Amino acid sequence: MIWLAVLLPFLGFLVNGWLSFFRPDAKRAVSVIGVGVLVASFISALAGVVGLAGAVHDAPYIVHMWSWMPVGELQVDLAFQVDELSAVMLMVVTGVGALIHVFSVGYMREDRSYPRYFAYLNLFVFFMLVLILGANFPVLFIGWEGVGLCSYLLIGFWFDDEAKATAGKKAFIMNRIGDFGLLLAMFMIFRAVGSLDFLEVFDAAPAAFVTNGPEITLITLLLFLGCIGKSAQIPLYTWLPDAMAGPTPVSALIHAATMVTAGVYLIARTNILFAMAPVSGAVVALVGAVTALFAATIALKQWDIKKVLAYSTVSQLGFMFVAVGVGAYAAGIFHLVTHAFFKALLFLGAGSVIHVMHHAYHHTHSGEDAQDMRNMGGLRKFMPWTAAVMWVATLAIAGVPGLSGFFSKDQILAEAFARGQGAFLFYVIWALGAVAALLTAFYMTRLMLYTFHGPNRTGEAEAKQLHEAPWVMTGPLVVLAAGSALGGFLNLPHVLPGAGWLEHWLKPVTEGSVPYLSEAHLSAGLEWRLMGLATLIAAAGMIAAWYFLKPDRLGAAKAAPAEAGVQRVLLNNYYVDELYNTLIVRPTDWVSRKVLWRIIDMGAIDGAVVHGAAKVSRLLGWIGTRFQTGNLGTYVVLFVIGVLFVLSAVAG
Amino acid sequence: MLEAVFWANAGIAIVSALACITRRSPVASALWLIMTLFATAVMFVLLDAHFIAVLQVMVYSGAIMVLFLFVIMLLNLGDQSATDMKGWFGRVVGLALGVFVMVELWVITKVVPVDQIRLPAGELNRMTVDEGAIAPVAQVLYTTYLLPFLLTAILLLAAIAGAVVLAKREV
Amino acid sequence: MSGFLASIGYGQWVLEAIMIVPLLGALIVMMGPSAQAKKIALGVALVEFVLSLGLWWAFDQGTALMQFEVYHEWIPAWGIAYHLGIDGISLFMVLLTTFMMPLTILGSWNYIKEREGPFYALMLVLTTGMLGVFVALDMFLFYVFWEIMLIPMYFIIGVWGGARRIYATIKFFVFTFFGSLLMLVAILVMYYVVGRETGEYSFSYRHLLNNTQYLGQWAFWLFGAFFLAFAIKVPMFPFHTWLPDAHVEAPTPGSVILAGILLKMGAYGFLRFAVPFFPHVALDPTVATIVVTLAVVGIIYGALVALVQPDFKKLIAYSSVSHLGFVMLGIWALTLQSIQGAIVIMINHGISTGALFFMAGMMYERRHTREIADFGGIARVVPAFAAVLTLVALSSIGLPGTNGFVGEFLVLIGSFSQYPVATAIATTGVIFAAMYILLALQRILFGKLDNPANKKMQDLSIRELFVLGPLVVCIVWIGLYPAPILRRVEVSAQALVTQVRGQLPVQAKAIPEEQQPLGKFGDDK
Amino acid sequence: MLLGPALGVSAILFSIGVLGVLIRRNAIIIFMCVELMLNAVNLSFVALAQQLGTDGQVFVFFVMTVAAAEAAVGFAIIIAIYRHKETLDLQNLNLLRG
Repeated sequence: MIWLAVLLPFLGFLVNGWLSFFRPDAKRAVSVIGVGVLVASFISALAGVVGLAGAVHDAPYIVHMWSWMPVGELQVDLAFQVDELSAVMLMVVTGVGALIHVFSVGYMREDRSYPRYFAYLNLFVFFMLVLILGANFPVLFIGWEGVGLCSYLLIGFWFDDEAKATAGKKAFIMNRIGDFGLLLAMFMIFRAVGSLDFLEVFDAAPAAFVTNGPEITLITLLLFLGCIGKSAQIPLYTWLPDAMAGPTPVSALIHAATMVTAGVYLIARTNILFAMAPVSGAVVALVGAVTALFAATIALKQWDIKKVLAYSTVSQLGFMFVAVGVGAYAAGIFHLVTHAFFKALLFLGAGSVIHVMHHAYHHTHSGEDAQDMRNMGGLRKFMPWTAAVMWVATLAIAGVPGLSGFFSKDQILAEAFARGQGAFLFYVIWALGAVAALLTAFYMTRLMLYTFHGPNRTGEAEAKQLHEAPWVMTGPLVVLAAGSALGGFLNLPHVLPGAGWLEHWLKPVTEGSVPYLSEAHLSAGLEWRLMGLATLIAAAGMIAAWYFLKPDRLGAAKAAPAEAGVQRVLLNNYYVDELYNTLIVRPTDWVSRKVLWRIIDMGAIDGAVVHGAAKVSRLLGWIGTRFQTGNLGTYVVLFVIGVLFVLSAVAG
Repeated sequence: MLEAVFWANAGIAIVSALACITRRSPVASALWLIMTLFATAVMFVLLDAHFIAVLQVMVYSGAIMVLFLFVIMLLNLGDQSATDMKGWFGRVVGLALGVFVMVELWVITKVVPVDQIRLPAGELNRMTVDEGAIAPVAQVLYTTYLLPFLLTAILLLAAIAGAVVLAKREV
Repeated sequence: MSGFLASIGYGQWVLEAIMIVPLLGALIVMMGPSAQAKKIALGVALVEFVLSLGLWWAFDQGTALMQFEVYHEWIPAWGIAYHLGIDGISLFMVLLTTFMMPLTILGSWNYIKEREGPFYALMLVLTTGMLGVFVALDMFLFYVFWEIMLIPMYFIIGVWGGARRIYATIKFFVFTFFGSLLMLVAILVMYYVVGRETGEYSFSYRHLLNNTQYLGQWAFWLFGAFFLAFAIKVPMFPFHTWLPDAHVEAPTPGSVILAGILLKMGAYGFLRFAVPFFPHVALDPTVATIVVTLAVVGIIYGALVALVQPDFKKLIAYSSVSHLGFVMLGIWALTLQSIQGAIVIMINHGISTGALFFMAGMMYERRHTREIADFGGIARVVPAFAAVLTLVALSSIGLPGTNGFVGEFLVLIGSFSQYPVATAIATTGVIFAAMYILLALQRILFGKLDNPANKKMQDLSIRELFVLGPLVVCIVWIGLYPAPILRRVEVSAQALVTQVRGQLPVQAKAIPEEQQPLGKFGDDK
Repeated sequence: MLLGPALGVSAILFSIGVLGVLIRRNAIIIFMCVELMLNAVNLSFVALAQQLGTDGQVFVFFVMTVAAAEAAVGFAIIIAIYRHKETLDLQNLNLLRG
């Protein structure tokens, strides 16, 4: 059944791709196929997972398709592996994916490249499924780069806009930097273990590597480099905010719920390797925590509604890396799942807002920015459903008790805190995370206030056009809202009844790493206290936002004054993009153009050596022509001299 | 006796050759050259090459040198007044090189070992007496050297054609 | 299939047939009417392809011995024979050649407008020359083919090329000839030295290969000569500067063949001759370090220079330098994976870069410019072209699932055990490759469609689809299911590794004990 | 036994021919000097043939034939040049200049 789940989106891609060339107007057929394959895929995945849950076996279920790269020792099969971890991912990807596909039907209805959009989206789901189902590193890598490709195509979906195409390219290249790490890690694993199959590598790892040795540390750090690229962590995070150039459902699906979490998945998948390399684990957690805080600060000052969510995603991914870095793999996956719900919801909600705003501005032919929160305000009057469900998601991400985000984020911070007893560093990580959580509550409340509350700043004429999005868009929002609200029950804290279901479910995957992880246990009292603290943090952030921000006083974007000081630095992402441009992009271009091409290629090799040799032979030829006087007498004299030489040679 | 004849003719040949290269008039040069060729023909006879001697007189002194004179007359070069001799530098260089060539050749004649001589003295003479003047040459020419012989025939043909093409006025 | 092939005695005549068919075809093309030249040539090339296709089934993948051998005395007095044969290494070079030729001829359908008869005749002669290089088992014969194929290429660039074609073609010719003359000298030295030592004067590949130990102190210099000849052909940095010029000035079919097949000859030469003949020199630490360094430099350098090229064809040309760097790295790492990977890259590069050059040619036919800056936003007007170009470009940068990945992955994973640092640096090539290809894609396909001349561009015609279709199919097929290719190459590649490593005192770690030589090079006939 | 003297005379005649070629500028006279040199060589051939067999004489035969051919073509060229340039002075002829 599982292969059907993978194959269906691919068939959808083929059919939609075919339609995009030959029947670009067949939107109904495209919608049916595009959404249909996802729903069917979800159902077959569900069937597979139910089968897995019912089966009594320890080993993962492996589907061999065919032998891919059989070269001596290296035997790579195209094979899928269904186990507890991939089952969770499978549900998230097909489930959330199906909802986003439904939403897209409404969102993209009027786009002229509608079939192409669904073709890409189906292709993305296909690659994502390959990524999470791959039974070895190379197959995972197919999905890994495949989703990057789809991300590239979808970010640059409206490629007539140079900036959007550039954003796609940036995403791909930054991902490739990460992929470089992943590739090297694969090479090292192969050299050490002689295989790239997950099962074989993880079975052999305890014997093949020295715990905390340099080799395993290097391997895991390289793997983490791959995750940094894919999951937009410092320093390779700058592509994700730019990726907001794509259609909003794409941001929801790829850049919030699924693809960007692939890094977390990879670490959870290779948990035994990371567990054997505690240094790498600490690096992962530290990078995650710093990213969480860093991105949260930037999110504070963004005006573009999607940029806020983008930095929020970076920040939340940081939380997940904290979890997998400290060895709380279940907590990381837990946050991944809940984040998929509430962040997809937030993006789709923002999408429906943008959709409506764009409509309004389009109607009046106004050139205003439909994504700038300064142009919104008071939208809850026009879009009550959207406002309501987005509040659910906001409360969830802010960490209001009872909602999904509270449980998952609290678990991560608790796990980090618990490890603080072993090393002080983890207290630091915990503190960074706590501050980031505070900021999260703040900027999310800010987003909601500016968007849905206060007076409307859209404009007189435009306000008449504002209305609730169609049911095909709000429907998925409601489903996701239910997920955001109730997702926390997947993995309740230890102190609550029915706790740790997800942790238990993932046990077969993570138990290999248990012997290498330091024992981290919190007393029930401490756990309660941390939960209380988390509640306080969430409340403080939201109240502060409510208290400090005055949506009533905000002006529309065109009238807004320029930002200054720290605010400007935050608005411009700490000028990191400019820094990269100055330090890396432009020097590379300069070296390539001026040094390598002009000086070495054209100057040294071609100019000096090649043309130099040509010039020398020409010079010799010129000298030769000097003897060519054309005067027979001279020739004869030379000839006789030549004869004399020959004669003297004969004479010895 | 034979040696005396040889030396006499050798002297004639050398003197005539010198005259040939020093006379101002091409006609005179040509006539001196004919003289040399005749003297050489005599030497050929003394060296038992009767057939070649005949050819020398007929082909060289006869045909080719007539051709020379013919061309000289045709081009009206007979009464050239100014000398075509090179200047003193050219002459010194020429003389030096010429002497060098002679020395080299002299050295070479010394280098060749004398014991390579195979035929008993007078063998060729005996063959000529037995078989006639032409047969010994013809024997080799038409057997061992048949292919080169045919090739020279073709060469001559090509030369004739070439000469016609080159000298024809309207090409 | 193989039963049918055996019943018609396929193995006995196939090599003779594929060598002679293009020559006969060239004669017919020359004598036939000029208007029909391309049709005849296409027919001949298709026949050739079908003929050679049987090799796929008839090839025995269980042996490293030469198969389908053809042996005729040529100049017995000097030990020269017309001796052909195929093993796993040359099999796919032959198939690649016969596969590319019909496409190339179809691709030049509208590009070549004058002197069609001679052009297509030269293409067919070139086919024989290239095939000859790949199947010759006699060093003298090899050299003859090596030079024969130079001549048609010289004319194809020089007569049907662009504005600076004379400069380019002379550069191409002189570069290549310089190297190959040195190689000729080396071949002659081998002939005499081996002949003197063994008493048997022969140009036979096997005879020389089995007696390389007699070369002694000559080996270094002989290797140098072979190295230069092949390195120029590959081309390795810093012998590559003929390539961009030749590519840019060559007509589309010329570029395709140049990139698709001719460059492979250098790499093939290393695999077949330079490395097995002189294993001690080739794997001498100093020499290996230099070669691997040059390969890695080529990878990075080619990619970086490609990044700043304004001319699309030049960009592709420099990307070839980068790709062939991977091949060289793979050859020198000399593990089973890396050798197989190198061969797969050679196939891939022929397909992907061939396709890129076809598409550059199609752009040129429509707009008469190759400057990337003259395009932009054309994905809107030519969606099918854009889709194919994107796929081919992705294959070129080695996206997993396309053919490019399989080759690069195998080379890198195989090389890593031998040269970890160099491999790590080489791996950064995947980043730079993405940079230059995506930049070019963006500037050609995406952005505003602001050049009015681009608004009327025609999308791919049926003929062009027939040119690109097979290449696209191969890209996906090799990307997802390369196993049939890998299996056919495996035994020969293993034999090569064993033969070369076997002559060295220290066994490398990458070759486990149980992998004994699977095929020994037999004695000469 | 005239071999030695004959070779000596041959060498002298040959050198005189070389000298002539070197010091004269008239094409026809140079031509004659060439003939002189050929003749000197013929003398050597014949002298050696006396000792080594008739092959030498055959060679003289060939030399003569070639000389005849050469004369034919040579005169044709001379006449063509003369028509073109109105002179046979090699100093003024530099058509061979590359």
